[in-house]
Amino acid sequence: MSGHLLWIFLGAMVVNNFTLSYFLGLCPFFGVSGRLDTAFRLGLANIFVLVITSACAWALDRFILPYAPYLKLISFILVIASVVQFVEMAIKKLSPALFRALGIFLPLITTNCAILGLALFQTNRGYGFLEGIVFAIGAGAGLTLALVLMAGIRVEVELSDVPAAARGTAIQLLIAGILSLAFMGFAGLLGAG
Amino acid sequence: MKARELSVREELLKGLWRENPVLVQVLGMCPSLAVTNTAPNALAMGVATFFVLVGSSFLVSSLRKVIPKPVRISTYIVIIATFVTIADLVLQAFVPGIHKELGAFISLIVVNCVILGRQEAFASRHGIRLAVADAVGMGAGFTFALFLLGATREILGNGTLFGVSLFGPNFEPWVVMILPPGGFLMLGAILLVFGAWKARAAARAKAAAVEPLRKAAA
Amino acid sequence: MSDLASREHEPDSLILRAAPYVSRSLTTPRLMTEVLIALVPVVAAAVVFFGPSALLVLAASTLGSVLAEWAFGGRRGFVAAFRDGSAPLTGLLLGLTLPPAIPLWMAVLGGAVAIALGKTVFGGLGQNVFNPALVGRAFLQAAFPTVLTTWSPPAGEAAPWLAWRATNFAFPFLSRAGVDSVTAATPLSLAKFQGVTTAVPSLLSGHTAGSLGETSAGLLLLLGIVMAVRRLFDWRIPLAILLAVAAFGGLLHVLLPARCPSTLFLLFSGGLLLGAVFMATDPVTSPVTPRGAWVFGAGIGVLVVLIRLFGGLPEGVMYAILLMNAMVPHVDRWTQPRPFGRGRAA
Amino acid sequence: MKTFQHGVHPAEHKDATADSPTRRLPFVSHYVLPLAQHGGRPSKAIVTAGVRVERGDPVAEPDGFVSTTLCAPVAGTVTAVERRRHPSGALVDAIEIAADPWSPQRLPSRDPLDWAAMPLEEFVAQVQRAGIVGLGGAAFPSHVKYKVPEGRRLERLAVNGCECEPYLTCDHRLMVERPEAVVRGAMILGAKLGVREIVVGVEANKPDGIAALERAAKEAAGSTDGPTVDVVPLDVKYPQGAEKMLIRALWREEVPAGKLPLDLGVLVNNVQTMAALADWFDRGVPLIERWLTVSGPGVREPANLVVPIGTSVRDILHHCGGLLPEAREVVLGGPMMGQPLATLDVPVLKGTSGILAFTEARAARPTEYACLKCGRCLEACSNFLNPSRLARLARAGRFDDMDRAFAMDCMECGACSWSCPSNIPIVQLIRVAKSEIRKHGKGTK
Amino acid sequence: MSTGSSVIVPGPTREPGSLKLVATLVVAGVLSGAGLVATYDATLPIVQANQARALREAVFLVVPGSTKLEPFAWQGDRLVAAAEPGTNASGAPPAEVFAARDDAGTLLGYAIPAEGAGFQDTIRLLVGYEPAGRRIVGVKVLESRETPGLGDKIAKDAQFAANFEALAIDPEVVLVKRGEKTAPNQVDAITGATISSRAVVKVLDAVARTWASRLESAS
Ligand SMILES: Cc1cc2nc3c(=O)[nH]c(=O)nc-3n(C[C@H](O)[C@H](O)[C@H](O)COP(=O)(O)O)c2cc1C
Ligand SMILES: Cc1cc2nc3c(=O)[nH]c(=O)nc-3n(C[C@H](O)[C@H](O)[C@H](O)COP(=O)(O)O)c2cc1C
Ligand SMILES: Cc1cc2nc3c(=O)[nH]c(=O)nc-3n(C[C@H](O)[C@H](O)[C@H](O)COP(=O)(O)O)c2cc1C
Ligand SMILES: Cc1cc2nc3c(=O)[nH]c(=O)nc-3n(C[C@H](O)[C@H](O)[C@H](O)CO)c2cc1C
Ligand code: SF4
Ligand code: SF4
Ligand code: SF4
Ligand code: SF4
Ligand code: FES
Repeated sequence: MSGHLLWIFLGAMVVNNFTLSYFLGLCPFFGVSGRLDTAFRLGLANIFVLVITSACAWALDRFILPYAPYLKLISFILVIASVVQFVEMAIKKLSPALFRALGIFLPLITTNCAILGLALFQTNRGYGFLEGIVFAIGAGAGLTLALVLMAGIRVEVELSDVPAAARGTAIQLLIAGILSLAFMGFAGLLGAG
Repeated sequence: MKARELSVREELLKGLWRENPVLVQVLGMCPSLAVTNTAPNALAMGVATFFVLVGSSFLVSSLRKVIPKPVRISTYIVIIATFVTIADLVLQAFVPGIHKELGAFISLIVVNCVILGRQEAFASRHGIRLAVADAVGMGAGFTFALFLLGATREILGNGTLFGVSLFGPNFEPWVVMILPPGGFLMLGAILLVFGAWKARAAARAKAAAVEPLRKAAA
Repeated sequence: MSDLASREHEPDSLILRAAPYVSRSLTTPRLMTEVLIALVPVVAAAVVFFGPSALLVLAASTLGSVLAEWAFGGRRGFVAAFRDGSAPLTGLLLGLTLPPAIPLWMAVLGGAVAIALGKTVFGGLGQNVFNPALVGRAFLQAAFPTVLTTWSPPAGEAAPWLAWRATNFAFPFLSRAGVDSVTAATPLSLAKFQGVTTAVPSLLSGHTAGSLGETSAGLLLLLGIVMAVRRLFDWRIPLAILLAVAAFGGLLHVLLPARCPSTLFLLFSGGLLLGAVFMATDPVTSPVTPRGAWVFGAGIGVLVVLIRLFGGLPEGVMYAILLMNAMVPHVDRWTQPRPFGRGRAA
Repeated sequence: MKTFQHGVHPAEHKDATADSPTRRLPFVSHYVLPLAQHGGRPSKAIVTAGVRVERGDPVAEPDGFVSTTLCAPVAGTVTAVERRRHPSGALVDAIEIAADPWSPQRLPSRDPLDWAAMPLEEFVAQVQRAGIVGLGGAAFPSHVKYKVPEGRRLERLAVNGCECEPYLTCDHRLMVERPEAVVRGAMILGAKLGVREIVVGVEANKPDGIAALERAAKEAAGSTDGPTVDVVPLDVKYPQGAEKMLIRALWREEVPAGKLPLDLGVLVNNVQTMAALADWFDRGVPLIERWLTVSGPGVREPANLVVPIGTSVRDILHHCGGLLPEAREVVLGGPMMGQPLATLDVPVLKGTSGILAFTEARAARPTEYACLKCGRCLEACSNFLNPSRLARLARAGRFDDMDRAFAMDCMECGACSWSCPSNIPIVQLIRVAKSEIRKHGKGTK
Repeated sequence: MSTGSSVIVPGPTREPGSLKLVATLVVAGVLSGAGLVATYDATLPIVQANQARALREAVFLVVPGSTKLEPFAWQGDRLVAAAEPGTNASGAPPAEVFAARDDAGTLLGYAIPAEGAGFQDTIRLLVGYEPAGRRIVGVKVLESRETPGLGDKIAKDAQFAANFEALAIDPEVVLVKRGEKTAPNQVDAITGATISSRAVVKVLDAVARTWASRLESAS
């Protein structure tokens, strides 16, 4: 069982990294500033929201959707956004320090595709509650890893004389492509090999 | 609003090329990359997005006087999600094969930045005619870009276009192109070519501007 | 006085140049040339073990790199392609990581991708984040996975040493239809998929299947020592890699003897030594700080062991180096030395 | 053997002059004394054209505390007080003296001063009166260093005999030929300031200098009531002579960034400065001449010379057989930190330690390649900076980031540039950036 | 670029007109709900028919000769009738295994969905199992993201598929190099895709271990 959970975790984090293999959360990935701490905190905020999302999606899938399957998308979006906002307010009250560290990112990510993608993948795959949480943490760790790597590389690239034609998004896409090639090395990790 | 008359024709064309949502604005990356490994998938995704975009823009524009500001985004999302669900169900019913290939990414149209962006930036501020023209232009531009991406990836990655073999059985496909890295690399390459082309055009324009001065000096 | 004055020479104008006025004799082209020279024995070994067609593959990948540098290198392209020596070095190193039977057109393509995607889009020499040769190889491996995981036995085993490999001559962009060549498993895939470990002496000598330049561990080890002594690279990196593989692999060998082959096998098989000596040490894509070199090397070592023993692929050196390349900006930042006269508190 | 961390070891090129005894340069016809000879404010001229001066007479007086006296290097007539070319290329106020061809040009002399009896204030004034500045290169007025602020104490005197730059051997020859003057000056200064330790740091490539100093130190032991002089051999490495590195080498202590050696209770002075102190207090000779090395592949007859301050570079080179036809570049100072000359018609200053001429082969601007991030510069930098990153930031104009990366700590020693296989002018880039940072009133402390 | 930067979630607000806000949302919700339900109802039969057809085809493929299927679930220690896939009739548990019969109603075997970790991602299979012969009689790959040209041969390679026409499950299902199959419980690997082949074998073996005894007791 714990092997299975480890596989879910590593699968979402590196083997099928949410960003580099599933193309989720690309907007923050390409938009992230070159600052390491921002990237890292954005990643943490993502993990946080993903875990909440996973729990919400599990509950909705379990208790509501059997009766109204056509509400899947709408309910996911609205419920996740509201719960995150609610949690955000709670954190603000309970731990202003944590809020300062993560808070500013929360509204930014509540409706990005990684969040919705997690909810959809998790229900499509029929993960249970615990599996869902592990999946969320793995996916968030993968997003964080990708964000942090990209942030570091961007700082370097800013100091380089990238040809004019490649500047901007093109070079970032190509870097993401190379990173994605490199992540192929994790294929089959803990799997059937 | 009356200061500069917006023409339907212009709105239609701008999304297709000058302000192409993928190639110029670089929006909606997640769906563009995830499902463009073949031309049919790309086209299906493009058409679904087109449908959602046009439908939402139509509704949002017609209801723009009624929807109060504070809840407008939530309302847009409800509207968009409705159209996406409809698109999802329809695809599932009529092209189950493609629906299976696209998987969760159809649902992810909901969060496609292009769609909400158009509602907020355009449909909520303009009349139905212009809003629909804008949506059609943007949707067509999005579909075009996705198709470009899907077609190049399928041709290189599989040696086929819409499943039709182009180079004969001995072609050695570049599998990478239909794998995830291929999505990043191909879009990167397309943007690079665009960038080089734009840089060349800019340089030529500058040269043209300087030419008379040079002649005068000589 | 005047006769003395006429003996004197007075330059028409003096050159104004900032200090320092002395420099070490080592220059970048010379560094590249020395590494190229160090590769001569590796190329020779490739020819010995895989026959003269090895030379064709190496020439093809080098050609691809040089042409791409010339075409895409912008204003500096010509200089870069023909003077500083880094483009041919990239092409040659790429060639040494390819399977002997690869179609030549793929080798040319790989060399070109290595330079175009791995180097010039980043702004050229010195500015790339990832090891260009390995970017080229990773691209080829993802594009043509079957070809890149199909190995030939050493020359002379299945066919005469002098024979050409038909697969090398596939027509550009086409596969080698109809040619059914003899294949062999590398020591690592034998170990992974059949549980057979190759004996250390054959690993050291190099008479096994594998990439053109990777098979002879003994030779690579020797060259590594020579290059370290000549200060061509930061000796900490290969040392850290080997230590990490030995330590982590050794630990796993003790804990899970069924799954993990012996440490010596891990050290001398696959591309580990080629990667550790010639690729992880690429100055451009490795950390600048001395402590960073240790971290970088250790990271590569651990990843190699993880991928080899727990991943799907038999070999992970290329991926380990590329992944750690991506970490280099952070490693450099974490290991930034403490400036003189600034205590830890500062 | 003691040394500091990092640093480089360029080829020494000292053989040409290390063993040749120092000669005295014959007098020439004219001497030019720029008033800006030292750190701090330029001196003020107290003579006008036509005035007759004797050798050693003051011709300019200090303009404020961080300034010093300037004395006539020869007997003769002031021919002009006007703007002349400074080695830096700028036009500056200068006094020109035509040597009196009939004068015997005797060195001034008087009885020794009773320095031990005079109050520190007066001692400091005497040093200023003698025009003594740091002869290790920076030419910072020495008396300023000796006037210790209220509440501070100097406890250790480090005499700098490293001479770590290639080619230069004048300090070396001074230690071999006049070790007693170096020891005497150090003992006077040490006793006067009440330090508890006097150490001469000498790089181990000067064994004869070390031996001579040790002998002189033994002979002079007990001649003052201060401590005796210890001679400490150091590993051969550039920039050992930089004062913070010398302190690190001798005592394994780091002067905090942005602070002075004074903060550790240390005073660093060059060996020639010590000899100059001895000459003044024992014999009444102010600082009117200095020892320097003429060398480099472009010079016909390399030599160590004692030259009057103000002698023109042309005259000195002429005395050394002139430049070779291949010579293309003439530098004042050492090859690592020296300053290029646009013309030979500039005078030698108090701080000039060498005149080096380089030939075409060496002078051609080396092709620059991209930074390989090979890390050689990092391992060269004894300040533990990241020169490669600083250079790249400088190229990108990111001066704020450079400030944050401690660019202001750079002492511009040039070790990084020397070590760079890509010939990147790292130290030049940093120097420009530093002035840019200063302009904006920033600078990490 | 992210879409959600200004999402305003419905909630109590003290501003005047809050009634209107809530009303708008309610109206939007109702309209959207109506649209959805209408589409859902219109497409549901087609979607279900598609799904049922796909399932039937798969089952009939992996259990050759079968023409009818019957869903079951394993509860306690016996097979119980399960919901027809595609419908969600309340009460019945979701189907875990399908009994496959021929026109005459004779039980030919079972089709069992199963999954496991492949080279790239999870591989989902439908396994045809014949309890009488204690052997696997067919395998269909329902879903895999294995590498095109390599791992995806598990779904396309006829020679590989031939392994499963009659694969004994005793003592265990094992993988051997291509061309080395000598015993009925061995599977010839796909050259160049050993890992994917092994993943399939692992899944098959796991299916055999869990289901063989269950189905034996059931039939
Ligand atoms: C503004 C200023 C004030 C200084 N004050 C002192 C001082 O009080 N005591 C001292 O020992 N050195 C003092 N110095 C001199 C420096 O410590 C140092 O010796 C001088 O800058 C030359 O060093 P360098 O040749 O290593 O660059 C001062 C320097 C400057 C620029
Ligand atoms: C890079 C560098 C190298 C130096 N090397 C020497 C040296 O070898 N000998 C020396 O006397 N001063 C050297 N200096 C100057 C010393 O830092 C210091 O200013 C001097 O020793 C103080 O003595 P002074 O005031 O008598 O000149 C060097 C300075 C720098 C920045
Ligand atoms: C890009 C790439 C994709 C691969 N995809 C698969 C795959 O889908 N399935 C698989 O079993 N092996 C895959 N491999 C693994 C290798 O082909 C591996 O060497 C092979 O499984 C070993 O089998 P062999 O012993 O028959 O050569 C892939 C390798 C690479 C480089
Ligand atoms: C010791 C050493 C190792 C090198 N290794 C590589 C390598 O593995 N791959 C490569 O493309 N270039 C290598 N180079 C060449 C050069 O650094 C490389 O082309 C740059 O990465 C291009 O910017 C190496 C150079 C040196 C000096
Ligand atoms: S002047 Fe130059 S050589 Fe002489 S001691 Fe100073 S740094 Fe060393
Ligand atoms: S060269 Fe001229 S100036 Fe020099 S010593 Fe000889 S005669 Fe005098
Ligand atoms: S020595 Fe030169 S090439 Fe090497 S890292 Fe420093 S600046 Fe770059
Ligand atoms: S010049 Fe500055 S950066 Fe370069 S080595 Fe010297 S102190 Fe370090
Ligand atoms: S489209 Fe994916 S985060 Fe915006």
